[in-house]
Amino acid sequence: MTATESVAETEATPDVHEHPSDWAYVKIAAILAVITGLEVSTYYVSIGKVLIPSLLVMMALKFWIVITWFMHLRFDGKIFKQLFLGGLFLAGVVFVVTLSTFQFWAS
Amino acid sequence: MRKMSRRTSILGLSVLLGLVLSGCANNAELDTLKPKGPTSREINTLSNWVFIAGGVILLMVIIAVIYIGFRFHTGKPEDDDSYPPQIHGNSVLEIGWTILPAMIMTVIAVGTLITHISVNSTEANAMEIQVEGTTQSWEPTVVVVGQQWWWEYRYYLSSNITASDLKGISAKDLPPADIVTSGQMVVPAGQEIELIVTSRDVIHSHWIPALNGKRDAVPGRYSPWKIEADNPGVYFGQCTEFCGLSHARMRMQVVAVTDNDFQDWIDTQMQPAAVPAGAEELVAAYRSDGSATLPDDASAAARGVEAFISNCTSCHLINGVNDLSYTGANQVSGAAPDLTHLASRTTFAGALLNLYNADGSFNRDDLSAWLRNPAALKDNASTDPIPRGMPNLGLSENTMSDLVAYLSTLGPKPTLQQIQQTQVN
Amino acid sequence: MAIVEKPLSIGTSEPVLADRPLGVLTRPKGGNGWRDWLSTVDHKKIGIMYGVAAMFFFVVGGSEALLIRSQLAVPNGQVLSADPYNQVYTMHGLTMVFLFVMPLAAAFANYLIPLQIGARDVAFPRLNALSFWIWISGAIFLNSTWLVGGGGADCGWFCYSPNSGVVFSPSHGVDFYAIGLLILGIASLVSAVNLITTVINMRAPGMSWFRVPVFTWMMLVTQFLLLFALPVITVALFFLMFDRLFGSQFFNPDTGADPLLWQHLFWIFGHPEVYIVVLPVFGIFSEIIPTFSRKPLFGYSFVVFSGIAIGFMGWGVWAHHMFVSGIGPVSVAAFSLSTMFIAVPTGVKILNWIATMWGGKIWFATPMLFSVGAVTMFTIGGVSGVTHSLAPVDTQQTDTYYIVAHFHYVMFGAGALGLLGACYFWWPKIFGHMLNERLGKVHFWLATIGMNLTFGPMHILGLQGMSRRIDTYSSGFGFALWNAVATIGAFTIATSLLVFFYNIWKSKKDAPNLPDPGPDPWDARSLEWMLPSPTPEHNFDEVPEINGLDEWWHRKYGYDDDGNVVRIATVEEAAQKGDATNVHLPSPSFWPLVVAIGMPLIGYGLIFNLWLAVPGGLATAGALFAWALEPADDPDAHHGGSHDDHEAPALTGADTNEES
Amino acid sequence: MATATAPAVATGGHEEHRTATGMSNTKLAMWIFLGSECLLFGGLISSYLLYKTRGSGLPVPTDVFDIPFTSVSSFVLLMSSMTMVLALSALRRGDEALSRVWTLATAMLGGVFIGGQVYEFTTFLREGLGFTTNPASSAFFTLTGFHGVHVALGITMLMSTFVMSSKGKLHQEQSETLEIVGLYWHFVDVVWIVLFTVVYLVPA
Repeated sequence: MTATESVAETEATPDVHEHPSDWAYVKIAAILAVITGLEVSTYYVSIGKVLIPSLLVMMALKFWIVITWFMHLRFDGKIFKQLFLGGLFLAGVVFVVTLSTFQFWAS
Repeated sequence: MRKMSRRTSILGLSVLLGLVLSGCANNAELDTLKPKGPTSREINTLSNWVFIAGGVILLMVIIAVIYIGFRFHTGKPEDDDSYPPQIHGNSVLEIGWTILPAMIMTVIAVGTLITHISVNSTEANAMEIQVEGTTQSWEPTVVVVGQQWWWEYRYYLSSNITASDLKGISAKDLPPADIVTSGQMVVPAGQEIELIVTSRDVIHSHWIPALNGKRDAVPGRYSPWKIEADNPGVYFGQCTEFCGLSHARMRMQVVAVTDNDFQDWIDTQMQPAAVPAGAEELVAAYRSDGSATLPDDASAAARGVEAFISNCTSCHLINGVNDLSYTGANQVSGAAPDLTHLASRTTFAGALLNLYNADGSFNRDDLSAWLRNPAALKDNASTDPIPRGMPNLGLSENTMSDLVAYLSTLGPKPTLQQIQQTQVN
Repeated sequence: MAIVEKPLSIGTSEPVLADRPLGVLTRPKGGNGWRDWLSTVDHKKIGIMYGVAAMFFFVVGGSEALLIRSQLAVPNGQVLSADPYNQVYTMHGLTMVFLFVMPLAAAFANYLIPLQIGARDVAFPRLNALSFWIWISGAIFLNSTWLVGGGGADCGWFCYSPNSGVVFSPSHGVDFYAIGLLILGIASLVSAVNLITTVINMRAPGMSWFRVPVFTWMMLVTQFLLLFALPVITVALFFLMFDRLFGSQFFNPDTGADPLLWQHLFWIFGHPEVYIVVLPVFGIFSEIIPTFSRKPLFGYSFVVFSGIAIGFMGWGVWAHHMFVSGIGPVSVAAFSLSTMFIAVPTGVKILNWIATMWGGKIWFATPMLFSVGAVTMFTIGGVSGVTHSLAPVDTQQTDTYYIVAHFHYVMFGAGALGLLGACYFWWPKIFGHMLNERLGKVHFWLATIGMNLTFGPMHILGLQGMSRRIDTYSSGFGFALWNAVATIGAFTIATSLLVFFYNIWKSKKDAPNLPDPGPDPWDARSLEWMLPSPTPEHNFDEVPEINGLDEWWHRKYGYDDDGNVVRIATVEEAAQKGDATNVHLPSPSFWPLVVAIGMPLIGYGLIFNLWLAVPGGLATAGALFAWALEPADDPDAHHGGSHDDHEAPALTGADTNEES
Repeated sequence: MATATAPAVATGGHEEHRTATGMSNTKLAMWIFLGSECLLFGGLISSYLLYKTRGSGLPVPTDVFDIPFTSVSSFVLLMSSMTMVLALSALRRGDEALSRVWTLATAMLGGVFIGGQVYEFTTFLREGLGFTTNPASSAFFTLTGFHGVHVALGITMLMSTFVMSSKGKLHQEQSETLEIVGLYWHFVDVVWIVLFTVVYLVPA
């Protein structure tokens, strides 16, 4: 679009990028399915102390895959990522602190 | 601009004058700037420093504004083109006045932390007390329970109770205490008293400004706090967390006494209430589920016992009368003031009203008025399905005067000095 | 979101012809009296409506304040009994925060942001109208509790549980509180999304971030605070509503709930809310003080960064409202320290404003008086704020009148007075005539003296031990003198407000006989002053190319070889004429109003009878669909009278770059 | 006039006006909104975490969870994200028919998830865990209920785009509309990713 390109001289980052192929999306979905399978398997297989950390790591991985690939944060303008991750980060910090004041982690 | 400076200086003067006046005001029983105990004194020292620092900074800013206003004031620009040099900023200055306040705040922060740690630490100060003839080592502790709209103080003398002992217990099911009183907390002077603050309904806040800052009474929580009075005396307080209708009328007092007087107080409070002559049979029958009637020539106080049994026992407790059958008050909070030693206290209705007149006589007028229609003296919600606050019982004048006669016998009369020190108005 | 609104299309050569909207309401054409106001999507008209409504609620909240002060004027006052007192002070707080200060700031934000960034309108004009209508319906809903809810909410604006539960607050007041604030929250959230998008995306060519006027900057920070704070209070309000209406157990301590959860959620919102109130005023100071000092803002980037820093740090201090609630000494210490250091960026701002005045040529016109006065009042409030960031000291001060004094110095002394000063400053831009200067100065002095008489003594009262929220006090505590003074002060403030209203009326009446103020009566610095007064409907004839900070000032003035300021163009030469035709403007719409009307109905339905919610829900949902199907621009519409969007645009650079 | 010929408004979807960042307003607004939603779900999740063991003697949600069942419905929702992204991809290529198929599939997978949630809630209710039972149950139903409402709104939006497409009003050029609906849909999915782990899988 000419209008867009013409303003590239401001801080514009043109919204032009290669989208992954459908096959790539299917492969990503398969990876997500596998991780979910692993997560669910922890319900049946006792893995002891590493349970909660590994669950959280797998959760974060899935979260990251969906927002970067399915929501295109990987390809899209940086400002989207900043806005969304800003909210996410703020929520994380604020509520971790809140739970801490209830001595939540001690229990 | 001249106006502005005059106004500002008048304002500054009036604020200063006000601070001075507030220091001299008579009867300023809640004054936060007149500490009467070590904790409040520590807080006061810290606040004095920050008031001075803040005042100086504030004064400097105001003087700067006034000075600049005078010096650079030109009025409406007649000549549009006369512009002063256009200065956009100065990084050195900016960084300077970022770092300088940060340094000032760091100093204040260190002082704050030191005071904070000290205010929140407790000392081991067990004292020897006699409880029913046996000597106990007692870490002075009072469980403070707020409810709409009065304070209960529970003393566990035979065990050193801590907040963690109570964790998970509802304040409505507290373990039985050795002494339960309301509106007035009696403590030994010169001793640090641990408080365990909780509530039976909504959030209240317990505050005796002369002795320490406040601590919220939160239902489901047992918050530690402490108070200590340097000398025997009476220290006033007021609930400071909005708690509904009669928040303004929820008051309390701390009565600090000598160790000897405190031991005497324990001794009398540990006794069950004395039964007025002529009502012994009635009370004995009531306690054994039997029946008995008063003699025809029974005194007013004895008739008052009967009136108490038939009108008051669904909420109030008198040790020695209905303590065997008492299961808690028919109130939202589940509690009403323990009346066992009512007359040994000098206030009632949430430390709102005097139980004795300043001349030392029993205040029949206010107590009668209270029994006649509590809501006229203190707003409450006694008409809800379950009452909050003392309901209007619709008592006859005769019943009321009997009750007053009985209530005035409950406990030894306090000294005239104590009556006068604790007068509320 | 089903509402996918197309961005403004300006000067299109080939308008998108969409289908006619559903037949219920034809797309209004605008320009016909009251219907124009109901269907307008013009940010300027919406801003004016915010302002008018906010001033109305200022009177409401002010009357409540006078009732409070009358009751407390003497010991054992008899004006209000406990129950009405509790309702009045609760509604006073809610009205002043949510229905006066915030919307008055929103009024200026709406009016000024597009002008300051050189835009035609906000990014989503219809969503902008939606915000306003939802806000006004929430405001009416909240106040309707006086008539249909059995009195106002009686739990304080902070509404701590469990006192807010049905058992302790049996009237419907608290239901109106919860649902009313939810509705108001939707309005603010929509507005935040809209304005953030506007500032990020609608800046004129060349307006890089460090050329954005400080008012717009501060409003942007404010909108971010709203964006992130509102969801938190939303959660809390839903919990409260579910507890009260459906019997859930969020705040019932008897079943193991913790009342402090409410406090955390409330203050995670409530503390940023404080900055939501004052940051816009910081922006206003930063516009007015340079203008009347005839100097650029000292340390622009530091003022901007300290505003952003305040926005960030505002998220880390909420529990200082809970120092005495038993959150534990470690938490208290942490929040005490974080609170202290928020004083640093605040101090930086104050020093920069003072430095701006230094070496200037100061003209104490009414807006400048208000701003300097408000900065001073803010400093007093800031210093008293520092005193209670010290947790041990705060245990004596919290919940006393000392706190009342502190936040009124901030919210009224800085917030309200700053906004009133802004009224004087931008009045000619908005209405095309000046407000009377002499009456303005009377207003300022009365308001400032009144405010110091009212809130100054409260410092003393608080230190004397007078608790907040008490409806009466005994004569023995020594509170009588200063309460009497405070009450006199409150009536002085009320008088000053009457002077302001008289000024509005008189200035309007006198305007035809006075010289036209022109586009730039104050010799100001930012873009809105290059437009004719009042601002033409289409804002800019052509979107200006931005070459620097204070663009408008630099179009008027340059420097000679010695670095002295010289005029390079008169206002008449530099200003836009406002006579452009053929500007394509967004079409008005009734749907925002209809969506908003449904919301209070849903609220009444939840409280009284769920059947009532049905028409409300249908109205809201139906209007949303109709809205989505309505074309963003009605091809048949004529906008702004003479503007005809079918012609090829006569504008250069109105929508695209000159180079294109 | 140079401008007169500049296609400031393209014919529909990719309305690339001059924006200061070059990003579309609508997409920017959606991301801003999603940033705000993080705080909403953050509040709900942390409230649940705080309350999850507070049962006042009655059952709490963790007592009645049916992990295998919830795993299946989580998987369904996860796969709906894939179909969503395929629908967008198809529309971007101009394959409107295929896009409609995937859109419908997404909405149906969402519907299956909602159905699962309704089934789960009724089971819990039968097992004595109601909305008003205790703080744990109130927090659980509110959290998952809010998520469910989000899914339901997403389905409504998906069906609206499906209808638009069927009526021939959603072409390649308007793919941004579908993309924005998709953003919302994926967000609802990532929220569930967090919920499933934190609420269901992490042991009490």
